Amino acid sequence: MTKPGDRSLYLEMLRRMLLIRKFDEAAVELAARREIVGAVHAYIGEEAVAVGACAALNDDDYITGNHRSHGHPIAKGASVDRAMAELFGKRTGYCKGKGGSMHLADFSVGILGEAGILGSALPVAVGAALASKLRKETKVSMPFFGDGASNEGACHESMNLAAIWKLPVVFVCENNQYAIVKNVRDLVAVQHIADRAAAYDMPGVTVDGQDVLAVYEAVGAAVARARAGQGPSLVECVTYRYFDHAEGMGRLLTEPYRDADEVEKWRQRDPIAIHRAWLLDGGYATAEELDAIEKDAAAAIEAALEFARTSPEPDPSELFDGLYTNPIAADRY
Amino acid sequence: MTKPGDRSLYLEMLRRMLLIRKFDEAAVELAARREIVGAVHAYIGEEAVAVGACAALNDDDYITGNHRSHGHPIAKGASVDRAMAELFGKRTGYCKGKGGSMHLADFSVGILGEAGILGSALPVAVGAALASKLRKETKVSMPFFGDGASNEGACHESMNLAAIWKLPVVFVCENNQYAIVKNVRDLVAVQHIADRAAAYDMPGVTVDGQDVLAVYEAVGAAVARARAGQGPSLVECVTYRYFDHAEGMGRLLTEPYRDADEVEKWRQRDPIAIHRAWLLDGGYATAEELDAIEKDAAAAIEAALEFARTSPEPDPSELFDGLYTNPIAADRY
Amino acid sequence: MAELSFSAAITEAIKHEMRRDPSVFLMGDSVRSGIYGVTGGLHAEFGDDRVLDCPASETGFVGAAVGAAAAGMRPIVTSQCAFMWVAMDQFVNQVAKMKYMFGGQATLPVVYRMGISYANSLAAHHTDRPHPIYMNIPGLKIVMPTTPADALGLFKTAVREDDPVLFCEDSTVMRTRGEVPEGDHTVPLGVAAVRREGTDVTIVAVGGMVQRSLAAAEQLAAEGISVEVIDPRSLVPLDTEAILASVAKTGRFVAVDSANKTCSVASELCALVAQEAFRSLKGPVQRVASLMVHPPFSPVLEKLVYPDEGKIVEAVRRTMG
Amino acid sequence: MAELSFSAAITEAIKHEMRRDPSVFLMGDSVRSGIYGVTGGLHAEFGDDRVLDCPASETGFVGAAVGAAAAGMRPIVTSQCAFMWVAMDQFVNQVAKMKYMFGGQATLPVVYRMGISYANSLAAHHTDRPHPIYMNIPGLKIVMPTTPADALGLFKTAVREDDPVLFCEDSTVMRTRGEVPEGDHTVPLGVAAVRREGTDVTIVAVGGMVQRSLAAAEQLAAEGISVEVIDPRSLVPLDTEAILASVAKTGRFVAVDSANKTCSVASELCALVAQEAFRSLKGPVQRVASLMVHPPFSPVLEKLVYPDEGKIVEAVRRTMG
Ligand SMILES: Cc1ncc(C[n+]2csc(CCOP(=O)(O)OP(=O)(O)O)c2C)c(N)n1
Ligand SMILES: Cc1ncc(C[n+]2csc(CCOP(=O)(O)OP(=O)(O)O)c2C)c(N)n1
Ligand SMILES: [Mg+2]
Ligand SMILES: [Mg+2]
Repeated sequence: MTKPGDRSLYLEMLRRMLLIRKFDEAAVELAARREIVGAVHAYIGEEAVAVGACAALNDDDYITGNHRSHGHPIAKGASVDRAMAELFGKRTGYCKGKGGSMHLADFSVGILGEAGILGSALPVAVGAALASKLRKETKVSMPFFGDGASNEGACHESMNLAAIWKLPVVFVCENNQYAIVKNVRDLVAVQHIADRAAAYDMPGVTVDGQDVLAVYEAVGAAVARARAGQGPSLVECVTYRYFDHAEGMGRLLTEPYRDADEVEKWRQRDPIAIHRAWLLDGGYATAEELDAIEKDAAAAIEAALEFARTSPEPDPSELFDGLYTNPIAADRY
Repeated sequence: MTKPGDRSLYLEMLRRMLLIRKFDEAAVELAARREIVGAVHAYIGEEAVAVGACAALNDDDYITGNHRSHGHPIAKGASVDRAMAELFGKRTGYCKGKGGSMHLADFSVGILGEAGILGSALPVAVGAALASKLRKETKVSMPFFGDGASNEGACHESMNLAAIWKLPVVFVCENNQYAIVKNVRDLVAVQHIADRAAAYDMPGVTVDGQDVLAVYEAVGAAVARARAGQGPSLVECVTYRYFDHAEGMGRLLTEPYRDADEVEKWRQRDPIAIHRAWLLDGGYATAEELDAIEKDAAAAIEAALEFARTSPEPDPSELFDGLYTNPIAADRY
Repeated sequence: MAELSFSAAITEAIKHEMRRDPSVFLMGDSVRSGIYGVTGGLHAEFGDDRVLDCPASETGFVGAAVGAAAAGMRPIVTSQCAFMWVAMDQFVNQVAKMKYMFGGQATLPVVYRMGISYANSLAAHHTDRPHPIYMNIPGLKIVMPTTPADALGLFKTAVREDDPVLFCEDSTVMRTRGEVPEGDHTVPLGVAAVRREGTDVTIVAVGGMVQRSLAAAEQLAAEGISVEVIDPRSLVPLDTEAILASVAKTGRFVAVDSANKTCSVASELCALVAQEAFRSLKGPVQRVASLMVHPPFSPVLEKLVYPDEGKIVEAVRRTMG
Repeated sequence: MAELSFSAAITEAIKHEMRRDPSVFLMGDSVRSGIYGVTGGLHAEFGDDRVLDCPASETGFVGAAVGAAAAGMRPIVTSQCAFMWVAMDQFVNQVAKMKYMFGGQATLPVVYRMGISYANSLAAHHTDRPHPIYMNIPGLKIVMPTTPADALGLFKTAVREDDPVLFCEDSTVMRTRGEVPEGDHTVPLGVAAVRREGTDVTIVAVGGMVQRSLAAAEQLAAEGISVEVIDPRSLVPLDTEAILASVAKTGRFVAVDSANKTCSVASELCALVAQEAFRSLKGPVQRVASLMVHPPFSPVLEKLVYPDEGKIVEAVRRTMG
């Protein structure tokens, strides 16, 4: 339940959604003009999911992400400076330039990293939850994954393991209804991905992923359950990506896969606009206050760009750094 | 629905169950005294599953099996001679000695082979069903797998693929309640493995696996559905293995995993005894007739043993045979 | 003779084979669309049943393809090697073993198109070069063309093969353009191509390394070192005779491979030559392969990982010296 | 000095490390029971939380182990290499890459016990020897002991390592008995053991091949050929110095590996020696490895597949002649 006393939380939600939006607007632009290289998968349109879900977590709880994961770390509290620097492959980036866009991580705030391979991080998230349980801690682990990734075997195994071991895991499925160019209806046999929770005797709910508070409440209930030792849950957030799968991919399409109307319809349910309106309606803040938050977010991303651009490239001597904790003469092999 | 007119089918069911029972009694004994080598996983106690399920199939329908798979090919109509010879590793065996106990196959009657790796044959079975659908045939594909194997990712992927493509697959889960020494309760989160069918929007039923007619009816309904183009089903057959996981494994146990009472309780529900009683009760045959069937089955296994024992070993020159259809100089590499 | 890109040559081969044989069909992730190149547009001609989009269930569809092959179809599966790790059991235990284990009963005409993508700033999860790993597994045939003509000819051969073929598509050659013969052009497996003749050193280079080796050879020619460059075209079967014959002539050997160095194709070839052409060798064999580190995202770092012209030139000099 | 079997030595090492460090725990298929040997009985001492049976969900539990390690635990995972193909993505993309890809943030103290079972008539699905495949993947450390003392000492080192270690247990040495030092005996990674000194030929043999090579050496000694047998003990890191020093002395080299020959450790070692010790070589390097075929069930056929004393002797003669 949302409480009037949570004003600062509600404003912080807006701020983080705006940070993600502006971060990814910048990322798409940078990629389009080849100022950054590699793949960029924009999270634009889906911000309420990461922000609502992470708002239910503590700093020392764990998350893992996927290829479309600039939003998750920002929602969890990562620095936009270091995230942006990573997109530039700079030494000041979270992964010192080793990871790039698809592999942000900040272990200091529980972000155990992102996987470019679908489903691959789910077992890792389950393992973090296992560690939490074995040490009698109450840390919760939250893997984010897409509708497409839900078809990987790793997903099944992870859910069953979490269920039989009653681990503190909240599986957050971001059903943006597409896997690259395929509609979820053609790839998943059930109506709601949350229906699959029944196969593991765990709660499964489908929630409006454009409503940050709805996500926050559904995920919050699952987190509370997990923290109380009652085991895992699956929360499916129905959302939408405004852009094509990855920057530049639109040009490669030989057949359209969705129509402009559909995109327009979803843009009318923009998560930031919805939350902004709710804040105004509820009298939580004035339009000026919200505009100021937006301006601050824009400034933070400008600063992040500046930070990233002026940061040094990694030095060739750093190539092998981080491969092992206790290095071997890897260049010998 | 069983029909009185199916007498010959009911008798054939008894015969095949007896063939499997006696085949595996022989196999266990052979393994115990090291007349045959390798692993032997007895199907004893579970015969009604393979026989009831395969009775619902045509010769050109497909099955795949697992490590505990002497029963499946025999139920599908394979020759006990060639199956036994394969357990002996002889050239006259189904796989010319290359496969052994865990890898029987007889493509001529749709037995696409058995996998020692849990879950590994399920995608293959799905592929056979895909071929059937693409060629507009009505052949059905039936992978057999255990409660343990149901936790493999391959299982999830196979079921979802079959469901979205509406393939003619009948997934037959042999829930003998144990995976080696672990009870299904500790490994699977749901009460019934059939409950997992809900995750793929396909019918899932749990049936008494000791009652060959119950299996036949449940599987028959699923086969009819598949043949009619209505897609896959999951049939869970609850059964029990009388012996330990594999011949010789009992000796290695450091903790008991089930108690003698439980085994005894299940032995009271022996599938062969149940079917025999039903045949007598229903007046389908006299005790003498049934004894004769049993005697014939015993004789067939004796003959198979003789065939296997007197068959030649493979010749060293055959080592590379069958590796490729269009051979390369594999010994060159 | 038409000029085609490498990628368009594969499209041509697929079309040709699908028209020729109704049991040939295409399956994989997003094959209807053109987002991974090559297969876009085929759906319009061949329809739903022959151009089948798959969910991200690689274990499922890699295995389904070989199952369909066992049941009489001839599937062409499209994917990236980076996504095939999740399906590794199906390659090892079904695709590669099924025929042998069942005494030869199965016939498995299936082609797996494996995109091998590197030098793209896609970071470690999307940048594998696992061909040596597949070479360690008996029962597979493995092709790695480097020219449009070979891509066309080898692809058609692969589809007509009755054994599983991994058709490796090196991302660094996908855009190469070149002449492609008219007619039903095919190229047999197991026959290497000599890309440049030479007398002082033999280089055998795999996939995209052929181009870099030719560039190195050019540079070395200026110094008076005559380099022969051999493109094996298929890794299994491998044209060992051509390789050994060249070394018998030159007496010096360099193997160039984009894969991680330890247990690479470069290692395999050097071992082969040092074992079977030892008496011809006038200098140490040389491996030029990727450093034993994951490809980092940073372009500044990533380019250090792979063999390049400079490293190849150095290796040739080492074996000369 | 106590006498222990190889298998009991691992049990001792696990017990020792679990007593020493509460963050060490055991997980895998049927680890409470003794059915795969080694771990039976540990549950009685350490209880449910530290001896965790897993379902047949290898992708799940292989990944969960590395996730638990990233979160501060020190898991020991028990399995068979034959069952690890289904979890290959977790090894390649998480266990091996996670630390590097995240710029070194992760610390991953996890040991994977890999049973490498062969020569058991278990047929192709249960008879893999994939260690060269894992060697091709940067980021892993790989150990393969051959004596009870090394099993004990290397296992303890593996548990204390802050990097992922694959601890390969060759089924053909599990029953070997031998002396094991008292006290907190450990063996460092990357230091080879000379199992027999010799002057004419160097054999480097992996795992169970050490015993077969020693037998061959014995036989050859009678013919007046003096063979040095080196057991690398860990494959990553590899003691290349010891190997090259031995070849510098003997001038002849044979590598013996149970793996499939193409891209095997034998290939890797021969390439290494032919590249770096070429000037010392007096004869061709020799690979003795498994034939490129799947292990058939038939014992008559299966034994043809692996290196044996006879094949090793022949290889030594070839390099001498
Ligand atoms: C194992 C694997 N298979 C295929 C891919 C290629 N791929 C990248 S993203 C993607 C679609 C993912 O869809 P979804 O999980 O719904 O995430 P979204 O992109 O919609 O956020 C695919 C198929 C991959 N990265 N990994
Ligand atoms: C992928 C894989 N993991 C583990 C094993 C080891 N194993 C062999 S049989 C078995 C239990 C199988 O249980 P179930 O599927 O219920 O079949 P059952 O033996 O009960 O008939 C296990 C874990 C295996 N063969 N393959
Ligand atoms: Mg999606
Ligand atoms: Mg079972």
